[in-house]
Amino acid sequence: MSDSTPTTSTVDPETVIPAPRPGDPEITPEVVEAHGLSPEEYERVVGVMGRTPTFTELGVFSAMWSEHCGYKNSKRLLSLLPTEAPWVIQGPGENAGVIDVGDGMALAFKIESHNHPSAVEPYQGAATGVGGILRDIFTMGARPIAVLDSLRFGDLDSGRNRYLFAGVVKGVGDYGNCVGIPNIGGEVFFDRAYDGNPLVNAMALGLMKREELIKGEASGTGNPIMAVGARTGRDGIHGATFASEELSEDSDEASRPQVQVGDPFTEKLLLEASLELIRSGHIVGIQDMGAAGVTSSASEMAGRAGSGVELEMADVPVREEGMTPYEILLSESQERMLVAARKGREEDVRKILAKWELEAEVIGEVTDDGYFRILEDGVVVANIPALPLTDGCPTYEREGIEGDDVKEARARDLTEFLAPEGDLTDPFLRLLGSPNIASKRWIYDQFDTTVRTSTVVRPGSDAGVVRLRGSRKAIAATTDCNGRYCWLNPREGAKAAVAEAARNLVCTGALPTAVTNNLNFGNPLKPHIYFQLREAVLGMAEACSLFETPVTGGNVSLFNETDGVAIYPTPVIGMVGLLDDVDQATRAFFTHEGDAILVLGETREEIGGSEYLYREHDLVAGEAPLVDLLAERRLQHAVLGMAQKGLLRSAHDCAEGGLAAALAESAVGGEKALGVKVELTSRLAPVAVFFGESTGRVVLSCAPDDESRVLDTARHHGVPAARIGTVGNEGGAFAIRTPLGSIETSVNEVRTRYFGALPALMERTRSEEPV
Amino acid sequence: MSRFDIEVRVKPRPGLLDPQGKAIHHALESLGYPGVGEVRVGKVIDLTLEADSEAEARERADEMCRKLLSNPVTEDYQLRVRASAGKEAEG
Amino acid sequence: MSRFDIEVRVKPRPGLLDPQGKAIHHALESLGYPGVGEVRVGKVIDLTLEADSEAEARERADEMCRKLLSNPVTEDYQLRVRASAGKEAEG
Amino acid sequence: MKVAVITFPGSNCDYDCYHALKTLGGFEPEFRWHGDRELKGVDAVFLPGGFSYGDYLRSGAIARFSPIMEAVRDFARSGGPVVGICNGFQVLCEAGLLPGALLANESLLFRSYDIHIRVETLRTPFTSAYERHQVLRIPIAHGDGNYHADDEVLAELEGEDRIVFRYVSPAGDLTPEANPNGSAHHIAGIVNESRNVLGMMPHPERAVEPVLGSTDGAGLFASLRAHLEGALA
Ligand SMILES: Nc1ncnc2c1ncn2[C@@H]1O[C@H](COP(=O)(O)OP(=O)(O)O)[C@@H](O)[C@H]1O
Ligand SMILES: [Mg+2]
Repeated sequence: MSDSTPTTSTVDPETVIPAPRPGDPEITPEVVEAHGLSPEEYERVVGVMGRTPTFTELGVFSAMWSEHCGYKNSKRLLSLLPTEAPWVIQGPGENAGVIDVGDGMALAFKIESHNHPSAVEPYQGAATGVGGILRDIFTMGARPIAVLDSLRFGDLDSGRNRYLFAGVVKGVGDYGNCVGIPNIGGEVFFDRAYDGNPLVNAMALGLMKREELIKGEASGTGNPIMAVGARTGRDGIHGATFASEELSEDSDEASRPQVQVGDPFTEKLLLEASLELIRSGHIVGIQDMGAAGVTSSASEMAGRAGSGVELEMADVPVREEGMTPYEILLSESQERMLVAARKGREEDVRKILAKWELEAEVIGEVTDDGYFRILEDGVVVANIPALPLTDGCPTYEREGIEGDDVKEARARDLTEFLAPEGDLTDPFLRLLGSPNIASKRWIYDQFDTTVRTSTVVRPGSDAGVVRLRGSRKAIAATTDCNGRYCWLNPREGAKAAVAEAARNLVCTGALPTAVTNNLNFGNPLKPHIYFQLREAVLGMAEACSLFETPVTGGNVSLFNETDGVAIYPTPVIGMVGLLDDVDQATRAFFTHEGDAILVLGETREEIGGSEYLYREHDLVAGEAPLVDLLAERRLQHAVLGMAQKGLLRSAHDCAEGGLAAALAESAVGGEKALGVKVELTSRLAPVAVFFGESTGRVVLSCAPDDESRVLDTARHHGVPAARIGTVGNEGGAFAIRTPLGSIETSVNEVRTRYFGALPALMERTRSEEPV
Repeated sequence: MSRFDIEVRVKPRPGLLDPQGKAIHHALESLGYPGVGEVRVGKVIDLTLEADSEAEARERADEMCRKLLSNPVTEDYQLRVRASAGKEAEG
Repeated sequence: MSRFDIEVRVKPRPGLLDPQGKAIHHALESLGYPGVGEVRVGKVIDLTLEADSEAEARERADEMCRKLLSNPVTEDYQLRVRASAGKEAEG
Repeated sequence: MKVAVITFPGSNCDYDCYHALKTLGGFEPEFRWHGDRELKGVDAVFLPGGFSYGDYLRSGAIARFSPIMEAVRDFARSGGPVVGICNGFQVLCEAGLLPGALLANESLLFRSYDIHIRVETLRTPFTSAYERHQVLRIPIAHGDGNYHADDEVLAELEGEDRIVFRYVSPAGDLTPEANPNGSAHHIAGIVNESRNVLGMMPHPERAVEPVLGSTDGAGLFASLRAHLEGALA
């Protein structure tokens, strides 16, 4: 390893044609195919280069033009999303979106998927997923203040799914716990559609002073490029291309060398060192080496600045002997950053890193020729125009046609399932035992939720809330998506996801402010999948526009299929909201015996796509619940108004499991289990009233004296509202009645079912085959 | 039926990052031990097994390793089987 | 100076509760492996060390074990030292 | 009163401790770096929670060799109050400043939620402001909190009234469910023989403001403040 800055080659970049490296394979159609490039895309590469690429260059293109980095199947659709608002400081295009939160402070936030790595090695896959998203945040200059995780698995009666679930939860926990970032929420959903293809999406939020915002740009000709943090090993090579391929039977075997191991301790040091570095003024740009490692970080930094870079592979600190430039360029070793420093400040940079027991090495410099040039011991091995590499990836608009199976499922007549009347206590208790409804405490008890002493609302309520130290303000965040609705109707399902996220925020007392999203879909080359993708994006765009919650970033994860079967379309929405006064933070749980229970919004006879149908009848069918965005907006304003006036003792979004589940959660989720006595006048089928999942509803409680003010506020906003019952005593009866049906049990029974279900399901983990 | 002592050593696969090993290496260096090369940390699992023969014990233990005791994605294992005879002496 | 391979096996002291061992035992039983006796889980730490002699290597490694690699309150250790000679074969 | 908060590589509750000391008033907290060799005239020392050196090998095992630990040892020997919280407790045990060791939680899972602990003794610089057998609600967040010591040591701790906090039910009873990690004798915190070094797994610094859901940890800081004021007066 030489410690001198490599000198820019004197050759004209346009004419530098790297000679093939000894030992590199020849470029054949098979090699091109193995790199995930279609013959047409390869032609385009040749067009850009004006010649046949070297093997190293092919590797670089394959990574940058993968779906993961190049967004070739999604870019055109993503351009339909609303991205602007006065409070947006940084929209899509950077490592994370950034919004203004007042008082000179800015919030960076982003969601990212680690689905495929987690399918292969759940613990490391999830851990490195959290690591990656944290780096996306602190690379912007923001200190991470919270993480959330959005997870999907197949049903828990399979040992493999329990193994995946347990491993992912432990991975998410261990990493965030060690770095010391509180987990404030997330979601998990179990359905056979995710068998073999779990989804692991992690979201992070970070806070900075506005002026501390820094971008991933490599500007200033002659400025040194430095590799910072962990050394580069052979792990995760070609992870980017891998993340864009379908999983097949033998992928466990084939993908072994691609497992990346996370080191949260190094991440914590890297976090402190990076923030110190950014504040020091010694650097002009910084970016994490995420997917496609050095390749994507260096070329993107050059692309954004309109500059070029020249890197010497022999100077990259490596963990193993004999790594080829190809391997170094594509390694996805974790906990690394690429930094463009100011010329002459190399020593200062090294000193800051050394304080945190980390390394920093000069590996190249910024050039002005617009080329991404790679040297090995002074010999050029790759020389690619940077802009076409980062932005020239072909993008496709494909044919989208709705699948026949979906049409059929949606057209299914559900009348017969609406028939049951009378005592519905048993199905209710069974529903509480569904892992989709039951308490998720088993998960978040493994997460440090209180480190940083700012968590005001912990996981378990509608949205997490962290206060901003030194001000009255607080930030709320949530992730949401129901894949079943999205499968039945991707446009309505995506709208429902946005609406639910916003509802979760207002129920916590926060004003919905901005969105990040993770598009988890199957293979977009299939028309029915592309249809889902397009429809979902359109639905998301419509809802986000209307709610004035611009999309500031996100991530796309396609090809989530196992043996040709796709997951449900799952456009996960991560939404952040603001509270002007932390004391307005509202929780989902009843607090006082005798309080009035009210419901806002309209209950329709909708059981399509419901958890009730899935658990009781093993059926995913019918129309997804209708989403009335204007009504949703009125509802949001009404609830926020009530929270701001301090009228609410509790507010809870009504979602999976319907009104009965929402009442149960409000009754037992808090410190004490309080009884519930509810009388409904609806003459709709009781199954629909209790378990139907009509959107746009909120269950509230308030002091009896405030009931009329709550009703007035609702009326003022044009939101249907009614008092439906009363909060009972601790350990009391839990009763919901309609003229046609009833649920009668004790709140202690509800509590036992609700909290006992997931531990009981997972108790079996340790006694079963993990692999 | 005889009893066999099984020792399974489970180690991170070569090439994979071993953060524990890295931290220990660093600690040993700062404690002033020179000349320490790479450090790798694994698990050692001791158990006893009843079987008709050593071959059978080995076979069963090997299956346990593949199924439960090691994670084939990230770990390799080594197996040692011996007839039980009180404490082994080693050092 | 020669290079030595050091293998340190750190095991929970006898009598000490070993929840990990217990969990594995339980899992093996429910996977249908009969005849499994007590399971104990420890750590194995591999490192290489430069020293003038095997005796010196052993002495230094022993000190590392006492100082850092094991906790005498809860753990015992066993040490193996051999001259480095490429890969060991075992099984 | 100057209080040192030690930052090891991987500490992540150092700022939380600092913030609690600052917010509660009466203290002048200052960070000390693991590589420092001197405490520089402080009146008390906090070893905060976190994952020093990633908790690799064993929790606290590597941190105890940090240069600053020599100074902490001297400070403790001279009777200065030292509080180790969570990872800090683990470091104190590894360093031999407190007896015993913290093993993996019996469940083998990281445990993070509010637990209840009972104040067992008021005869420490850290608990005088509480009432005897007062039940506190305080968060825990740890994977290795299962206190272990041999029977002799446990008898000594019991006999010398050195068990400071025990895990209990909300009503204050020693029920099995109240013990989150399998700790011997439900131990959540202990002091050394001279009663000036406290190690505890729960996080009092996370329970000092109403907005965080509990202020039950504030008594520890109040006790320390009173102790120091007494000592300085
Ligand atoms: N679903 C999406 N909606 C909006 N923007 C997106 C979406 N997915 C990705 N983006 C934006 O595209 C940009 C490039 O993707 P990025 O996620 O940075 O790749 P990486 O995996 O390296 O982080 C980011 O700014 C990101 O916010
Ligand atoms: Mg990124």
